[in-house]
Amino acid sequence: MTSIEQQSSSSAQENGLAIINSKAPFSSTHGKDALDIALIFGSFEQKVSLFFQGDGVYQLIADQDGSLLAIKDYLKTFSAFEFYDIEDIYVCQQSLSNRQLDENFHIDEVKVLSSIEFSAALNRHQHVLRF
Amino acid sequence: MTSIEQQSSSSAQENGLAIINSKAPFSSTHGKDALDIALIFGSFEQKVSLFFQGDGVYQLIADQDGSLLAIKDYLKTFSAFEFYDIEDIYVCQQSLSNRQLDENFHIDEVKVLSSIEFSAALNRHQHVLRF
Amino acid sequence: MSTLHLVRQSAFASNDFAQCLSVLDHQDSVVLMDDGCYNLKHSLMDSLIKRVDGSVNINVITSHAQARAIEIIAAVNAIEMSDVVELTFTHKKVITWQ
Amino acid sequence: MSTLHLVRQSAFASNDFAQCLSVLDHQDSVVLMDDGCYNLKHSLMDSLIKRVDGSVNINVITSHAQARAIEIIAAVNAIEMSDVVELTFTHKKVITWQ
Amino acid sequence: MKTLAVVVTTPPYSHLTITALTYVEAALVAGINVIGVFFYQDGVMHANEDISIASDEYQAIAHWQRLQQEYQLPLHICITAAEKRGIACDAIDNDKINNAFTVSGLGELVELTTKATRLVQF
Amino acid sequence: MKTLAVVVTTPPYSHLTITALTYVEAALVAGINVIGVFFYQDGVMHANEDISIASDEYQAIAHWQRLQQEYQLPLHICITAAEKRGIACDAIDNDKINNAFTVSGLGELVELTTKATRLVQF
Repeated sequence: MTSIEQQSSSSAQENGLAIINSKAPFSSTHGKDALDIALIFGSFEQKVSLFFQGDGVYQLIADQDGSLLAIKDYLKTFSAFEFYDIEDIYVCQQSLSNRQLDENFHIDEVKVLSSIEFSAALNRHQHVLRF
Repeated sequence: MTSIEQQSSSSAQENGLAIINSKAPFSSTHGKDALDIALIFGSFEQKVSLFFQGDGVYQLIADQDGSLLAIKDYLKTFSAFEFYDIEDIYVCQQSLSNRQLDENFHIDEVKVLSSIEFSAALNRHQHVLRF
Repeated sequence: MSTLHLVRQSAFASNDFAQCLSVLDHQDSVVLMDDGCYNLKHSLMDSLIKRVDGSVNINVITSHAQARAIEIIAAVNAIEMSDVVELTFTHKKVITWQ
Repeated sequence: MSTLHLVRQSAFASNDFAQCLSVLDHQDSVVLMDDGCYNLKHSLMDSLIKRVDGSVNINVITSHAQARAIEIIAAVNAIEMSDVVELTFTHKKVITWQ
Repeated sequence: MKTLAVVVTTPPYSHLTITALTYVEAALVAGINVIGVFFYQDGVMHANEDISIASDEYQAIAHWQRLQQEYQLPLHICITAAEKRGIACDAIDNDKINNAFTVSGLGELVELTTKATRLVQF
Repeated sequence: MKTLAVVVTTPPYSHLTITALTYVEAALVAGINVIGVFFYQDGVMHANEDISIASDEYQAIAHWQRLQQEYQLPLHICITAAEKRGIACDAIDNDKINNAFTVSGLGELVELTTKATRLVQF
């Protein structure tokens, strides 16, 4: 879907931070800890992109409700990405289909990528952290 | 190998604690934390049995040397099991073969069990903890 | 000889659920809780449901599945935490897979 | 565009190594460290060695493998931590799979 | 008589701890005799008096305190695990340990396990 | 100029931390400019002055202190992560924080990441 855009930029200088989210949202603090980093990079006007792979893709799925678990639902904060100019949000298509998940997300502008595209998008960043 | 013994005791009253070890030895403290519980049960003369499954089977493999990692090698303490009357040490045959491991252990008296035997041995205990 | 198995981890991320299934006895019961709810969509669940012919009782904590937007399938009982307490004593022991 | 991948987890217990391989590019390098050393015996390693035709550089930290009594196979380079530091700067970025 | 002992290995800032709390409270409400909760591994972090969880997050420690007060529920922390995690247990009148918790050794776990008809780990 | 920033997320009692220490020391010995180590998640536990690890176990905290002194290596702990784990950061002259470590916000991680040619996570 965004392959033309990717190709045109793939030769550019890598820059910014990529954060790979690999954990499901409610049983560990990894998702929240990664989000805190993303938002601080955004507020410092540094480029940060979010990648969701493995069980991390569950963080994006629509119709979740952490309040049923008495959890403060940090997923709601994802809607602030636009405000922080966090625009590059990538999800691994293979991880979604392995988990029988539809492309039905609770935020807009999520780009569903094949493994090759996912890898290429990662490569456009200078640094990578993974949670 | 111990199936006759198992069958004869399988109708007996469950008693004692079974500890399932599921983690590899050197990257987490789970193995050591489980060992501490086993030894305290032994020193209180309470029945405790050790089960090794999944990556936990790596705790039993011969020729390891935690000192190469500057780790105090708690695996050496396994040789004290006899002193504490911890005699029932079971390892899952399937977990060994999945990992291409030989039945070459750093302590004696390890009983290699099929999944069905492993399950039956677990069932002879009243309580189970898993690390 | 029945055991209550509390399954708290996603089988997509770890092999705990597979280990649980390898020691699962007929007459045992399973409760999916926390990230264990994701296992409703895992292929191990299909084989479990087929294997057991209804002899293994499979449960999921309703709020834990709903919070994760996971649909509870017909072969599985939707239960509350108070039911888990009851199951604790109707089984002979509990193993937590976490 | 090359990336250095530090693999610290056992593929027998978690799916981190599989995720690493799914984004692995030719020209990338892999270092197996900590429990990642166990992956030398995992079927994913066989397919990695076959797949890459020698284009991906695969390394393991000698002391980490030896401590675990794991034999280092010929297709893999036995290295020290100082080599990992060097690889850090001969690649464009580092991803840690833990 | 149904007696229950519970082992908790997750810290107060883990959401998994809410599941343990919900289970223990459900048992108490059902009239089960919960003879004790033994906090092991990262579970001992509950007794760190200095922990400050944001007020809009789940207050696991306060919930354990409430159960302790309401039901006289014994809450034991493992001293070895606690010392490794910076919860100093050697001082007399230690003001760094939440007083809802009792500092115990692993022998207490033996005691609980021996007495309980069921042992459940979280 | 080769500059390196390191993120550590494992606590002092985890053996994984030894790998991070070995890596950082190897970088320093090789003359790499390590501009800082940022301790996040359970990594902040390193700064808890009350932690007591058995003397025959690996002394990760002492090793970080030595690197800090020998190479003037900046060691930052994340304040939010620290407060969640009972390391009180609000007091003036806080004697509960190991003085080899600096209490910082996540902004410091932004700074390190922006300046470093390589960022490595452990």
